Amino acid sequence: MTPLAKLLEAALFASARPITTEELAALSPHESPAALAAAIDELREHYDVEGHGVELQEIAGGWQILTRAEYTEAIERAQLAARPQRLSAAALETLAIIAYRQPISRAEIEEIRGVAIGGVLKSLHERGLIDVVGRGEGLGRPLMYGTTPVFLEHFALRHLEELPRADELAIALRAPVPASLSE
Amino acid sequence: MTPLAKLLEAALFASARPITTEELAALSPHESPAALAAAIDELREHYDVEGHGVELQEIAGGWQILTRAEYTEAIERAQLAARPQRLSAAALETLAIIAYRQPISRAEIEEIRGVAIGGVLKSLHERGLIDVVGRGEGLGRPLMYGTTPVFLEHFALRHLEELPRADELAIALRAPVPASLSE
Amino acid sequence: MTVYTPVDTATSFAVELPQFSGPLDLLLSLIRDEQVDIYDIPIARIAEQFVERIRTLALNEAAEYLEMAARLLRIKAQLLLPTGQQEPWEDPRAELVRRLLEYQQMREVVDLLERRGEERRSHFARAYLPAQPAPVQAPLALSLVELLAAVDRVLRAVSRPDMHDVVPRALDVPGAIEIIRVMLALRARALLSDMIAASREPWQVLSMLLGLLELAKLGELRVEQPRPFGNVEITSAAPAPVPVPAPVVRDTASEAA
Repeated sequence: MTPLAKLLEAALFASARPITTEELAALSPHESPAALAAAIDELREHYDVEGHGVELQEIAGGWQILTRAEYTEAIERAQLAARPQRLSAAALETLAIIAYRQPISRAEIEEIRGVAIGGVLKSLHERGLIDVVGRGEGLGRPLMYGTTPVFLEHFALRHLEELPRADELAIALRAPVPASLSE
Repeated sequence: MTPLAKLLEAALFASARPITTEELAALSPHESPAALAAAIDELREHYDVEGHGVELQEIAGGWQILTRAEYTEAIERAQLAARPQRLSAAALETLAIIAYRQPISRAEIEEIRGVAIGGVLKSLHERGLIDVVGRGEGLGRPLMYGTTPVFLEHFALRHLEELPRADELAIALRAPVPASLSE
Repeated sequence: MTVYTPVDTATSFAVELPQFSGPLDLLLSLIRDEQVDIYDIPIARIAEQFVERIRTLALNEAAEYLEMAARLLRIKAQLLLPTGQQEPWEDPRAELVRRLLEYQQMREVVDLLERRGEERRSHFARAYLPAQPAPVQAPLALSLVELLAAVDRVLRAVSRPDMHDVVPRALDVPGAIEIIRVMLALRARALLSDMIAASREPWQVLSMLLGLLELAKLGELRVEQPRPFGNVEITSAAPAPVPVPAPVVRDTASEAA
């Protein structure tokens, strides 16, 4: 491996979270962006071609080394690491709404879900998946919520735009009865 | 690399602590101790011969993959350079409330901000900007927070009274505002 | 002293059932099971089945499901009203259809997130982070102007005459009355605590109380408290069938004929 690829590997190994491209660039300020991109490619290919137990993934605007999926079961069985808990259905619904409608208030989320969301917002906030991004207009100036980089990490998304656009979903909101739906 | 070496690499990467040889054996119970020792050697040699940014070390009776010493300095330097630490909006507002209302309890801050402040107090405390200055009266005798000398130093204030009074704020804020605030 | 505790109420308040995450979910599943066109929902049939399902699933004590039942019955009633031939007529189902589609779209995103989350869960991140000897902190980028701007934000957020956020919602007494009627039609007798879920907003609780008083005044129900601090019992006062659910049955009969 080239010295730059080795440096990147050392930095990525030292972090539990993705490292952004800017942060990687700061490791060796004299290198051109092209050299950096080449070194990232080199490292990724090395892991894939040489057959390593880990792989390089592009997540949340940066890069992260993760173990390969095929070893997860054995590692968990040997109790050397545990998978994080799944999010509840209520938490996933709330996240889905926030991801597409941010910034959005609690009342608006409840309106779409059709149920009171109780402690879900608090626990999503505690897990760092959402954050208060401002206050809405209007009476009461409600807190407005949005997703965080941790949200992208949790779902291994490169960026929010990786989610399909609303009109690309199978059930795009069409207006087949335009007169009645155009309120 | 052999499948066993890859499994070892994944497990060592995923584990929060060094792993003993016995624990590694639990990963793949059918393998003989000799095969296991060979896989450990294989992984160590791979890192050394191929020239990786990390190395396999035996520490405290267990195995661990560690960043090579020659890269740690560059990584630390880059982390500082890439992340000139800024306070989040939540932290700023909490600090503002403490500055003007000290001594003040966590519950009182949360009431003013309208949201739980979670880890914000902790990070302000770690930054040395606030400290516990006593205990309040009343139920549970809550911890009371106030600003520190570091806080004053940071803003080059001689004493707290140099902060504009709340009713002078409008004037203070009319002073030319740096670009960072015009979002 | 023995304190009266309505144990049965606490346990019977089954709000969340694993297979349905809310009234919209239940409604969508009915629409799928019946294979009806979401843009042309046979409201009478679906409303009847909705009421039936929440009864069998013991969801008929959850206010959210009752609200939906009341909404469906209201739409059905509106559809039965004679409409002027010439006037532009807004389909009373339109808002419901919009909400159902919006909900369905969100469910699609949930499936996507679930897949992605599961994929990510099958990889481990680096967990061993060697303790750094006295972590060096980056210099703090923070100016006095930023601090003062934060003070200003806080002041603007709290400087309304009273420190509490004004609840921006008006009371909805007619809505509460409909829920109470549906509930009494389903159960004939109910406890106040059933009608007021713990997580309800104050305006909803108030609406419910005012609705109860209003109906008591009209003689539609009786409100009793058997012992001091005991749970308030609400019983239907009308020996005749309560008006709201009756049309469901009649209407279904005519639909089936």
